[in-house]
Amino acid sequence: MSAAAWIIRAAALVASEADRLTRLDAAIGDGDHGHNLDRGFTAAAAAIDGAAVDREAPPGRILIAAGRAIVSRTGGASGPLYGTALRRAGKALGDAPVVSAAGLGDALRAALDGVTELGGASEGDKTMVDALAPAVAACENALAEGGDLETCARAAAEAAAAGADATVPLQARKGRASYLGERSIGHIDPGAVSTALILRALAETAS
Amino acid sequence: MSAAAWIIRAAALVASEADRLTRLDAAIGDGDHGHNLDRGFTAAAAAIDGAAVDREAPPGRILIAAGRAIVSRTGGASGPLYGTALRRAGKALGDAPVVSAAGLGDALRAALDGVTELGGASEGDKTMVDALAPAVAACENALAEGGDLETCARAAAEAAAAGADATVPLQARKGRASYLGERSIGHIDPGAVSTALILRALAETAS
Amino acid sequence: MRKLINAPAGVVADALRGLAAAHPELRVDPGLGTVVRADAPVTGKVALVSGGGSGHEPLHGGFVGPGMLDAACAGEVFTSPVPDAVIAATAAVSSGAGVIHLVKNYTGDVLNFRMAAELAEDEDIEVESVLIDDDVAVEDSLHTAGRRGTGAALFAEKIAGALAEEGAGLGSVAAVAREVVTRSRSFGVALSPCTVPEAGTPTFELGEGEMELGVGIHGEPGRRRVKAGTATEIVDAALTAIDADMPLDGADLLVLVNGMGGTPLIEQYVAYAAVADWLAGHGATVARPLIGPYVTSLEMAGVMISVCRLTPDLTRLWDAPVQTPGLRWGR
Amino acid sequence: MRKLINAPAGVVADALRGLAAAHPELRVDPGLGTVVRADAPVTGKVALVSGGGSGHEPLHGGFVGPGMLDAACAGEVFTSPVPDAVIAATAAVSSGAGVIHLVKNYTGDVLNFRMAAELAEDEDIEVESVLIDDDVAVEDSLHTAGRRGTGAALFAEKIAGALAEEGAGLGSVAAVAREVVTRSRSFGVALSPCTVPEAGTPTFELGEGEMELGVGIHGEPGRRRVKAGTATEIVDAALTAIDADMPLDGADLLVLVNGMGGTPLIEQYVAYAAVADWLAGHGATVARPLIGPYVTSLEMAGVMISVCRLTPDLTRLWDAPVQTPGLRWGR
Ligand SMILES: Nc1ncnc2c1ncn2[C@@H]1O[C@H](COP(=O)(O)OP(=O)(O)O)[C@@H](O)[C@H]1O
Ligand SMILES: Nc1ncnc2c1ncn2[C@@H]1O[C@H](COP(=O)(O)OP(=O)(O)O)[C@@H](O)[C@H]1O
Ligand SMILES: [Mg+2]
Ligand SMILES: [Mg+2]
Ligand SMILES: [Mg+2]
Ligand SMILES: [Mg+2]
Repeated sequence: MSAAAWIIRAAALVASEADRLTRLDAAIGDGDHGHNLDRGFTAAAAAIDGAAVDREAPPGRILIAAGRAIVSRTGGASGPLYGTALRRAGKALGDAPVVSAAGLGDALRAALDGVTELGGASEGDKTMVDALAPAVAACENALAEGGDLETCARAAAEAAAAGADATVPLQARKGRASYLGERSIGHIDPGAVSTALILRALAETAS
Repeated sequence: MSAAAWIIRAAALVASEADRLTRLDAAIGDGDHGHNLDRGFTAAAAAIDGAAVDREAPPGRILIAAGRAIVSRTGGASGPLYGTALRRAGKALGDAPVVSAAGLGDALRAALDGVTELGGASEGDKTMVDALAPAVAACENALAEGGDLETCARAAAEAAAAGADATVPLQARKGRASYLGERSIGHIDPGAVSTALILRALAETAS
Repeated sequence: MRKLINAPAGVVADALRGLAAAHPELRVDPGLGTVVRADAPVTGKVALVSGGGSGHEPLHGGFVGPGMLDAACAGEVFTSPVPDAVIAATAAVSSGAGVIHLVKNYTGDVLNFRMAAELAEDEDIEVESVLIDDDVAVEDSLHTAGRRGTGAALFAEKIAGALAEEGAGLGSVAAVAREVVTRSRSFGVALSPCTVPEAGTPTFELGEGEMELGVGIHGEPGRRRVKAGTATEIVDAALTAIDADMPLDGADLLVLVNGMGGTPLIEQYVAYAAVADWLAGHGATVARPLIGPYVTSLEMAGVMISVCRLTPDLTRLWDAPVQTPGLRWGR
Repeated sequence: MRKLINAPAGVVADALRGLAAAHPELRVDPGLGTVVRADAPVTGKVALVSGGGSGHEPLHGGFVGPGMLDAACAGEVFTSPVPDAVIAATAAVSSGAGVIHLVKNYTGDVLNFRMAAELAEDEDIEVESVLIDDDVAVEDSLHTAGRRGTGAALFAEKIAGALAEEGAGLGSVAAVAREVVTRSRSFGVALSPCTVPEAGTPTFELGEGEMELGVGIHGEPGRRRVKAGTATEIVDAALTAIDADMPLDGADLLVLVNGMGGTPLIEQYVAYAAVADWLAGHGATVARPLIGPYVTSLEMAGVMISVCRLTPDLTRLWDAPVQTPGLRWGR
């Protein structure tokens, strides 16, 4: 798996879906999620593409650099959360020159732990955790069943997409949507949608 | 002719047409003419109806009191102009116990002089003068042809209405509409319309 | 109509009740529409009275206080005040040193203030009237009611107010007010109309992507409707019109970037960045900037740019302390 | 979208350029989004840093100056600033006496400021964070992200800023900021949505004759959509909600009637008249009123009411001189 390819693909997907993510955020948040992430992932991709990061560096290092760029440029709730997720994932990968299926499982688990430690959300709170947590579980399941990197990544992406869809009926208990109380019910969580998107980029580039 | 009846009838017509006058003023002015006049004529009618004015007083006195009330309560350009018109008309009538056709002619002429002295507008400037000046001329013509009070008043009212309609193609050179330059063309002047309305009230009550 | 009001006919009186409740240092008559310094008349001081239709807040009632106006008269929304209010305000502030009427050039304001001035003189109050007509959007002013008074009202009230506070005489205070007017120009742009509460519908319709150039402060349409531009283009249109009338090259300027009421401060600062760039590119210096909604047109979106070519004296008077609800600095 | 801007993505940087041009007494980095007192760090003084998403102007950048903030961080519109900006601002104002982060309670603000505080402590800058959460419209705050920070930010910045200016230590300044927050409550009502420039469409749709009760300052819908009410009804809804949470009977209040950005001052004064009536009818005294658009939500129409139960000390600190673009009195 090329961490650089993943981040660059994620940046492209986020850019093309930025307006939709922002619209979803306008419904139950403050209408900036897509543009926040676009800024952050563009910076991450630029860091990887530019001189800032050695593209030949180990994947873990690349994810740490991407995470730093995201923290530095995104702002909002999603900036620290995604930035921490990527940095933790990168740290879990360490200096391993290639990512194994098991390594991916560890990285995603570390990302989830980073998000929940920082943001304090649990599954069911209608946040990105509702996409990330099932993704981690699905990845670990696929791994237990002997799946390879591609299979594990695809399992994570599919579970994340399903998890995002499942946020629709939930009442938000974290993030801005929680201010709406019951009015948050019936809308999909934008951060869960973007998590699914980022993991789709992972599945598309994991081979 | 009962000056009190005229003012009270004028107040009723202005009240029922206030929204329309304001809409006309919104098109080329600042959207307050109808409500300004409504406030002023309501005050004038109240002064006549209330203890402020002796309803048995000579018509000239009643018009002076009405003019004062209009100045005191209307504001805007139309307040001083209509107030002065009525006060001047009242002064022209003096203490005569009844209004003759000739007296009406003098009163309307004095009103017109008051408006042009104060406001400096000439015919063709797209103001109330474009209704009032032809009204005075028509009244004087009718008088010269031996018309009675009712005939003279009706002639004035009809000429005022025609004069108001004739303001549509004019470019304003006085009042707020003049700021619009050529964009004032194609709209009727609200003050000319209200002058026609007030003179219609005169015709309806002159007998 | 999305307004925070009780009844359309009571907006001005209600707002004046609010002003009275918030500012015990002002004597407010919500019925008559007068706002007077509570310590008026100030012995020996030339008094300044201004006023006009409401809907331009904080102008004028918010500019009553030490260093600025002695009294303001608030008419109904966009409607000149009646002479009765002007006389009452004039009498309340007259200390015998004379009263200046600062009158924005609108037929209604001119006529109502003139009537009041005549009546005041009957009562032996010396009144000097100063006409404010700074709006260059009114072209061909010989064949119109003349230029409108807009942003220069704030400049004249502040600067003449400071000179009066220093103890200058009636003639000098009137002269400095006229000097400010002569040296000031304004131009306004609307991105949306506004709604007079009693009318209930917007003063004009503006399609998405359109704007009105050369508007006044009464919700009236402007001189021209054009495609909506960027802040830089809007500022260029306004300053080009001003510069054509009063060259700005080499001038030391007081600049007001004035929100029209519905445009938030962030956009006014975007506009000010463009103003600073434009002026720097045309050889003018901004000595004193002022950015905010000071001369508004109800909830109209848009901006008015006003400039005054300063002299050292005018700068000193601008900087002098002022203590009003709407403008406050020094001391 | 009727906005006075150049490009949606450049609004914040352009506005900061305008702020820099107008206020040489501030050191502004439009790219990073920091606004710092030009005389920072002030020797021996506890420094106050606040910030958050842009779109709330004059909050926070307009409150930087003597007697209030030492620095502000401006994120993109409605987007918390990044840690880099917070660290830069913190380092720029740190004199060694400690830095206070005044943080409005939004997940994004909390996380970005927390990251910055950790990094600042690595550089041996002592940072105390004070959380501002005054918005009673967020009910059931145990099962939400907690109460939002709104109008109390202004109160805390002004009052803690005054105490810091007096030379108090880090603990005391943080304590007074927390005291202000504890004693403050807010409630907002929207008569219209607003449009985030980069989004291009309104944050919600509101039919004629409807309003949103219990909105925050980010264009988000409120708790409930109801029939649009009169100013008196709106004020009653807001103050009833506040009073239920923090009884106002017998209180000596600092009251902010805050225009949301698109509501003109005349309407804010109409609202204040209703506020004064309501409070008088409920046994509360307004010791200090403040009326104006201080904590805005772009061009949203509406009003937010904030109150703080004063003590003699808090009143003294509120009255202390302040010299910022957005708030200025005394001295
Ligand atoms: N405490 C939290 N834990 C996990 N995710 C969160 C939390 N708070 C918010 N989020 C996620 O962040 C998303 C919003 O991100 P964004 O719009 O960029 O930031 P902001 O809410 O500051 O405007 C939400 O849709 C949600 O998925
Ligand atoms: N100088 C003037 N002479 C005569 N009539 C005038 C003059 N200026 C304005 N008017 C009349 O006043 C009318 C507008 O009155 P109104 O709307 O009540 O006052 P304002 O223009 O102050 O808002 C115009 O339609 C016009 O007929
Ligand atoms: Mg958001
Ligand atoms: Mg009018
Ligand atoms: Mg008018
Ligand atoms: Mg945000």
